[in-house]
Amino acid sequence: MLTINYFASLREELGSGGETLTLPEQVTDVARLIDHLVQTKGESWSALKDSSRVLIAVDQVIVDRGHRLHGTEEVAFFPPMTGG
Amino acid sequence: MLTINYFASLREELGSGGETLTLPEQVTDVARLIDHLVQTKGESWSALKDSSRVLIAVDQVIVDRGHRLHGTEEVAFFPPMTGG
Amino acid sequence: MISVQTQDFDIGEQHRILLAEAKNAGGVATFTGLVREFYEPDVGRTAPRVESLYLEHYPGMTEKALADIVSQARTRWDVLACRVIHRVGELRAGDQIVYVGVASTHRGDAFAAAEFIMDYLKTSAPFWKKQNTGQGAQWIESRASDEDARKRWDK
Amino acid sequence: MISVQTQDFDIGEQHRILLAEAKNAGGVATFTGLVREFYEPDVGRTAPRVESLYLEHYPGMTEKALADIVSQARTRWDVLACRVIHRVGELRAGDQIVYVGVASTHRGDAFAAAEFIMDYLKTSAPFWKKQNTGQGAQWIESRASDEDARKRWDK
Repeated sequence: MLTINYFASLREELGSGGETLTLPEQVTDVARLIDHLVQTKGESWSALKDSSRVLIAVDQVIVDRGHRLHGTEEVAFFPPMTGG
Repeated sequence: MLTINYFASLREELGSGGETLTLPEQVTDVARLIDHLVQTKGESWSALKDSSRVLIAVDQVIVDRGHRLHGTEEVAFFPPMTGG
Repeated sequence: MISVQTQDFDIGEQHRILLAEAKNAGGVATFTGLVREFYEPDVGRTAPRVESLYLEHYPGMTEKALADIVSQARTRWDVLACRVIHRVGELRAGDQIVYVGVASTHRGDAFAAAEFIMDYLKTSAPFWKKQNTGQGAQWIESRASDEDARKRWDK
Repeated sequence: MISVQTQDFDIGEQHRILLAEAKNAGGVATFTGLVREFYEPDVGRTAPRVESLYLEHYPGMTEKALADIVSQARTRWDVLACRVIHRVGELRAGDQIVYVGVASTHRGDAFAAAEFIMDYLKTSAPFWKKQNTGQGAQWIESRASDEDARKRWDK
């Protein structure tokens, strides 16, 4: 199972804190995961495509959209950080 | 009257914390004051000539050896600072 | 030591712990971030008064990101001891949000490491601020100036 | 506020006073200098253990020089409040010597102003250290690295 988390403004925008899902075989990287989410969850999820507004972490490390997925990772989507 | 102060290693080297003196008429700047001190106090005072080892403040502001004197100032000689 | 916590912290106590951990330190540089009453955006407009601030974070990744930042600082400078505290949850104007303290043999290293940690923390640790003003709640947007501050260290 | 004093100071208390003076501060950067047990000269040699340190100063000029340094910092950066404490007299290894605290709207300004004040204080305020080791007492010589640190700000 893949775990997905959404944080901050993105969590509110999507109305979801996250989900778990079984990765379909053709979904082999983050970009394809986003396409899959748009198809299954709805058009709002295409916000995840905008790399200036949405950052991605796989297993708690920032990655880009080409990052490969095996299906057991923890994937997080969130806006640029504003701590400190 | 002119007030002279020596600080730190220079004070110990000269064996004096300072003095007051009436400035002779021909002593119009710091360089001439140092010459006057060497003549009246002794050869040890020529240490004051070394600008890398001895800094000078007139009325508590750092100056160079060409600084003019009127005879009523507070002149201080001291080694480079090592505070903080 | 890295801590992500809801409770406030005491600067004097942090200082004492830091010094107990550091042997023969020449100095300690610290930074404490506070909730400002008026948040000033990059583009000028009259800012509404901030009544409260909500700090959200990504548990687990936050600690990991902070540990990574501190370990980068340790490879670049002489760091004898280091403490990072970041608060989460509901805060009010004037409250302390973040503390970074670095003890080092040399003051230049203490300053550089503390500022480096702050600059990276702002842009690389998963915290998000939502402010509550008389005009409602909104998420604070990331600032180009913070990104620029972090990039300085790439040189 | 500038103070040249023999007594020790409390970091937590200084922090509280600084914040009381600063309105809408975004952060506070501080530096605290300590008496090191081993003084490390620019040229390498095995340093003797420091038992005590005597801080001499030039009363009157010290306060003037520190006030001038702080006022220069205020013209260069956004400084909401600033405190400088320098101790004089007999100190021991591990004792606090100096404190600089700067509250500012922006963290970059707080860091820069605090480091500027420290760098100038080291080379432009009339303090002199004499250390007492098992091998006798000697005046500490000024360091080229401190002069270099100050010159960075001339740019």
